[in-house]
Amino acid sequence: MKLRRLIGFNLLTAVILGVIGFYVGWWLGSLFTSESVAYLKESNQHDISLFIGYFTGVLGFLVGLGFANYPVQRMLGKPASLREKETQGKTRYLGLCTDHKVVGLQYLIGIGAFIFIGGLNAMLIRYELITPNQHAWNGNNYLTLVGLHGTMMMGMMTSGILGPFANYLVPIMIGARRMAFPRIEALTFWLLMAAGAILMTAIAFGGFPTGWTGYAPLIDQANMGVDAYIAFFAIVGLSMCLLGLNMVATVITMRAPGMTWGRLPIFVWGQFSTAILMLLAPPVLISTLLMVMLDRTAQTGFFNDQIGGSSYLYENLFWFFGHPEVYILALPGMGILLEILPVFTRKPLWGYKLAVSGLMGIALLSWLVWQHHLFMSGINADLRPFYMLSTELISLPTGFIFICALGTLWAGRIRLTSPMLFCLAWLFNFLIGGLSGVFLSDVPSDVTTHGSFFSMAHFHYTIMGALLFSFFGGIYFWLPKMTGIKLNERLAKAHFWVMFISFNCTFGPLLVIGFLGMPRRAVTYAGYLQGANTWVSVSAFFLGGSMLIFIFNFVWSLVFVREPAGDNPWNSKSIEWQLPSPVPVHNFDRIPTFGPDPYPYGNVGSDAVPSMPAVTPARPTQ
Amino acid sequence: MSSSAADGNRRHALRIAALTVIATAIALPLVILVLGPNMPPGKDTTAGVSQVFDNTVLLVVMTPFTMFILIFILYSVLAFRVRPGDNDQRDGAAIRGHMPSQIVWLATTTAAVLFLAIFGSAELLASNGAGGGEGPKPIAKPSGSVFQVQVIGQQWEFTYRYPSYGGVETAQLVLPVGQEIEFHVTSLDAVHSFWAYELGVKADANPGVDNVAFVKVKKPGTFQIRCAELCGLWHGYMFDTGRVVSQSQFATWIAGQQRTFAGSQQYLPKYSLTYTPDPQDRAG
Amino acid sequence: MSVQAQKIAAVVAGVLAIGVGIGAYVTFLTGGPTPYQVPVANTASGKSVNLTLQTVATIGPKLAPNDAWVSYLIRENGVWHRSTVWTLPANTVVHVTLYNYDGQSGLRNPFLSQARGLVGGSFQLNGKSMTSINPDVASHTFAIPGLGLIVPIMGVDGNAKNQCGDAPCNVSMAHETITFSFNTGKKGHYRWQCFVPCALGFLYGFGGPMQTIGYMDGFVNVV
Amino acid sequence: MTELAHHSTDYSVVESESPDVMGRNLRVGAHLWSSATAFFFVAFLFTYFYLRSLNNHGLWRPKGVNAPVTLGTLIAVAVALSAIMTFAAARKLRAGDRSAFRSLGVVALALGLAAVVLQIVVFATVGFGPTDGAYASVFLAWSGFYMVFVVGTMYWLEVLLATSFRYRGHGAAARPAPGEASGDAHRMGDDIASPISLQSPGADAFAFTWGVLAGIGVITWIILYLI
Repeated sequence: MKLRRLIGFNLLTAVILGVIGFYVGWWLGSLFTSESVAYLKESNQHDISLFIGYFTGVLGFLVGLGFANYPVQRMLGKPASLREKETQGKTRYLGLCTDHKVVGLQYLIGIGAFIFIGGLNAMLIRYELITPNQHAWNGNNYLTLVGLHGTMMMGMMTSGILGPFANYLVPIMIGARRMAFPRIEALTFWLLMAAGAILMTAIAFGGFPTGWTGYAPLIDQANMGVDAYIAFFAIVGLSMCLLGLNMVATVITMRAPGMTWGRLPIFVWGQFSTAILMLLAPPVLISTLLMVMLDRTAQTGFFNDQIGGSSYLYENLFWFFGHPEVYILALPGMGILLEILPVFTRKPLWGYKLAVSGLMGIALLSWLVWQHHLFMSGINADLRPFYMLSTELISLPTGFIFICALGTLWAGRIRLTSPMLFCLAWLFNFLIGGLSGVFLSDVPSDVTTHGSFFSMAHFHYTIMGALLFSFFGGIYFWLPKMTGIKLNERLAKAHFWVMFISFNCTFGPLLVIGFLGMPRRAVTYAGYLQGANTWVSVSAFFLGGSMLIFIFNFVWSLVFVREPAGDNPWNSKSIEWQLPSPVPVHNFDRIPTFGPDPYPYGNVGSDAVPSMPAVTPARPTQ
Repeated sequence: MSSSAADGNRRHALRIAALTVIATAIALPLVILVLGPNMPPGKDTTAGVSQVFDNTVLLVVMTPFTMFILIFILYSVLAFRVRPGDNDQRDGAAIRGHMPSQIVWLATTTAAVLFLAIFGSAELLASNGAGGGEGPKPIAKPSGSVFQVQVIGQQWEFTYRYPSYGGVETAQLVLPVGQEIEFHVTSLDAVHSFWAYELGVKADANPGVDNVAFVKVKKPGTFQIRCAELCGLWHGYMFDTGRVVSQSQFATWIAGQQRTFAGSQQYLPKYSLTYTPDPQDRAG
Repeated sequence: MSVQAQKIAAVVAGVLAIGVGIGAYVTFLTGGPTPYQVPVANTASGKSVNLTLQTVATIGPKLAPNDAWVSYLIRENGVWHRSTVWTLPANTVVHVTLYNYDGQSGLRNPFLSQARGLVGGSFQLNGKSMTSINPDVASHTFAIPGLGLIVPIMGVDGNAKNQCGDAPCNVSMAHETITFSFNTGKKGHYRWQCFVPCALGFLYGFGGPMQTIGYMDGFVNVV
Repeated sequence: MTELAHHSTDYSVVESESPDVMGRNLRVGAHLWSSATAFFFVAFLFTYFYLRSLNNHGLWRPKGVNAPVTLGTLIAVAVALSAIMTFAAARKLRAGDRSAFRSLGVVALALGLAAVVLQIVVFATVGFGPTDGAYASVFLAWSGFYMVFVVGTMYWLEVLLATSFRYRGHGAAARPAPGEASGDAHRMGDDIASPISLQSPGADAFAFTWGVLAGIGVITWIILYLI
């Protein structure tokens, strides 16, 4: 039995099969010859081999994890299965497991690791920018670092909250025992990990100079390293699409009795609106990247103007995905914000309907704005007023989120715990991010800010300042529930203050630097900007240091101290806190029935007693 | 809710309103008189002037909202937080919304957004595109005569052609002062972006595409040129310094250029708005 | 071994592993060509530097991983090396002798077939003084845009005898000799590149060797 | 994370999931997947009309780049017929006629695979290559990736048929052996009560998905071959 476990379908087998698969694919690719790929001989570029290698490698990896068992069985007509009964023991975290809580924690660790790699790249970029001239990273490496940082963050953080938190919490919050498609849920995670490994191989093939946007025709022209970017983003796109599909289906079909749409926790609404975008936007990205792949291998001419293609085509297709993408990054954070605020203000969510319409409104409007990334490109110049309007309209639903947050703070009994601090920081950062966004949405001022460090600082305020802060808020809030162990609150607050201050010291000045004329992704800059850039680099290193505080807290609390958190340390009233920590495998013994009020906080009269939880699901017998 | 608590909340609301008004009253003059006029990219060109004005208006519209949100958060955290050691376990008041304030918020934000959109569009048309790339057929263009300059992006250098001087191509960008300039930006390979910072001009250079931008420089001087779109290995080194000179100086300079580059000019293709240079792709 | 000790050991091992990983990553990124200190000759007419280069159509497997790529080579005390990062003294006249063994590709922008920024304003092509060449027969250019320097390099005629194969080539093979001088001017860190789309098999002929330091691109440190 | 690892639930008190949940999931999932598929091809649709309208250097569709209309029409017809068949088959199954479902399904499967074969013939015989202008690029990429989707969908149909054939003897209360589903005897699977009970919703979901994909196929045919 033990031996069987060792040679069975697990991570070890997966890695071995993945590597074998890669080399088999590489060899297969080397067999391709035809006049349209004659360029291979004279350019030393093995794009075809590399693409096929990546594809077969991922295939081998998934087979090794055991993802092939089920489809093959089904081909033979074996019946469908609800899900494998979860194997007990630590090993289930190292392989294919269909328990949504295990997948959630796998996501937390896996994505966390890749976020820190992306952050390391950011540190290296800032190190280069201490001086106005190239001094640290040789040759193409600076651009490669920029590309790796952007691509890694964009690819991983899109699932950064839906992966860990939504996978873990949404089924519990809607009173279900599982996601709608548990195997697909596991698949999305392992696809993401495979993709991350692929992106890391870019440096082995000469890196890529295209940044995370990979504009054509530069991407057609670049060295082999860019194939890793293409494969990474295509696989991440697939993972995102399936994750979104699973999430939407779960919220639609798996809700418990009494959990009507009007009673969904706002967190679930945030994930739901995100999941809709995640379902529909990535397919466009995937087909775009497949076109690029064909341009690079079969010599099609989608983005090559000299055989009838167009560089505008890529910009249109990419941003048609790309703009929903950036709201995929913003919406789940809003969900976490509005979910945590009531707990620590001890008040119901203020303006529930307004918040929901805000989330859905953003999701809807995000489809109509993509050409504001192309204001200076000369595409449809006559349409710029329309895109200016649609872009600025987005600040209305965003304003809903703000007014709901402010209303929830109003007259509450605010407890400044670490999750609460991260939420307040979210409000501040996203305010700055939103205001700077107005400059970019307004064409005349966009003339100067477009493609400068201003726009870079802007989206770091909205993505890092909002998404990453709510990510950490979520970790400090829910990790006790997920692991049953308390994180050190003092260290948490230290982490917060260092991160918050150094974050603003980093990106606040960058807004100004952009206004003063520093273009994005340029390794050199004008001498008069050196002082500001050095300051930014130093505070960026502090920002990196704050992450070390977090890691130390994480390891210290979870490995050494291991202080039990109890079932409901925050005295929250939402359902997941009524379950034992950590949540048992099947969540509930009997599916709960939900009451009318998702946020039963607050006193009706000044002399009221602490109110009781709205739902009391039967606790699993231990 | 008991009357005492209601009175308390009314007092808080009045305080927040007062603070917001005061802060806005203090901030607005500073924004209009101090910050606004010093907004980039400077007032030496028509495009620059319109952008500075635009930035100032945006700041003015933003100020009250920013003040309100910041003061509200700060005040609530200070006034409503539970002090450490306060063992009162009661919850906050069960307020689930407040229709009037929701309506007011929606109305004000909508008004601001619509104003900004209309103002931005008007400003865009009034200022001939404010120096931004307007594609091959610009809708907002200056009346009267314009001086055409072509900007050719290539990996990794900008070169410039002056059609009104026999299409002479030069390595430096020199412009006559007080003259309405019409930039025609195009590329021979990857996507570049022509950014003349002090002029307040930015226009992407796409292969096989003509992108037009207008600007009029008021006084002589120099300006920095950067590539603002990632274009490959030497993107970070694709910068240069341009000069704005008087009409007469310009005439002598361009004559000099025509003499200096006589050698290569004979081989130049006829001036056109886009080029499809040989060798074709993959030929090498 | 107690549980606590095991935990500590595991954490320490993890930290070490990550540290090694980061170290390897950073070393990989910093690694690359080491600058070649070009020797300075003190002649009667003051300091002067001699730079001897050759350009070849295919660098060959001996000198580079990408054997089919076009490349510059530099002669370091009698031996040809593939190094494109050089250190030159400031305010010094550099005499460049360049042997081109590559064929004729043609410029995308004919304007760049005109020499700029040279001492004396002209260069010698096989001893003949010129200021520009026909862009269609250009094989490469040697350009340091930061110093306003650009020199077009004539390509070898396609049906000339005894064409050179893989680098390094020697003067017995068909080649064009270009000599010119430029002044390094003030201290700085400049890039140099080729403007001729000579990268076979890449879109616009501008990928691969044209976008990789060590082939058709490099740095000049003027100190 | 020992608590997590050693945490255990008493399965005896865990009630089993109601079987129609899976059917509902399948139907919803089919709709969502179809919408994602549509967005995948929207990119190609946009590409077609955008490049056609630009017609850079007159290279949208040079002389001699002609799509094989006859073969294309045959593909479209095969796909459409197959989709209609599956709708009929699904109705039969809902009426409880499993043998009719099988026979119709087999025909639909054959038609779908025929479309794939025809597409391969098109690629082998088409008179232009990927470098011959933008239309050629769009044509080859779009029809190629469409066939990838067709193959995947045919796999689903094959799954339905295989299950139906395997259990053709059994009544509605067929009970699989434990672990049979997961295909790994060492991973126990708690299988649904009866594999037959999933057949009808599965067939409905499949018919919808295949119907949408066939619709996309007809649009593909109109755009690539007709206009």
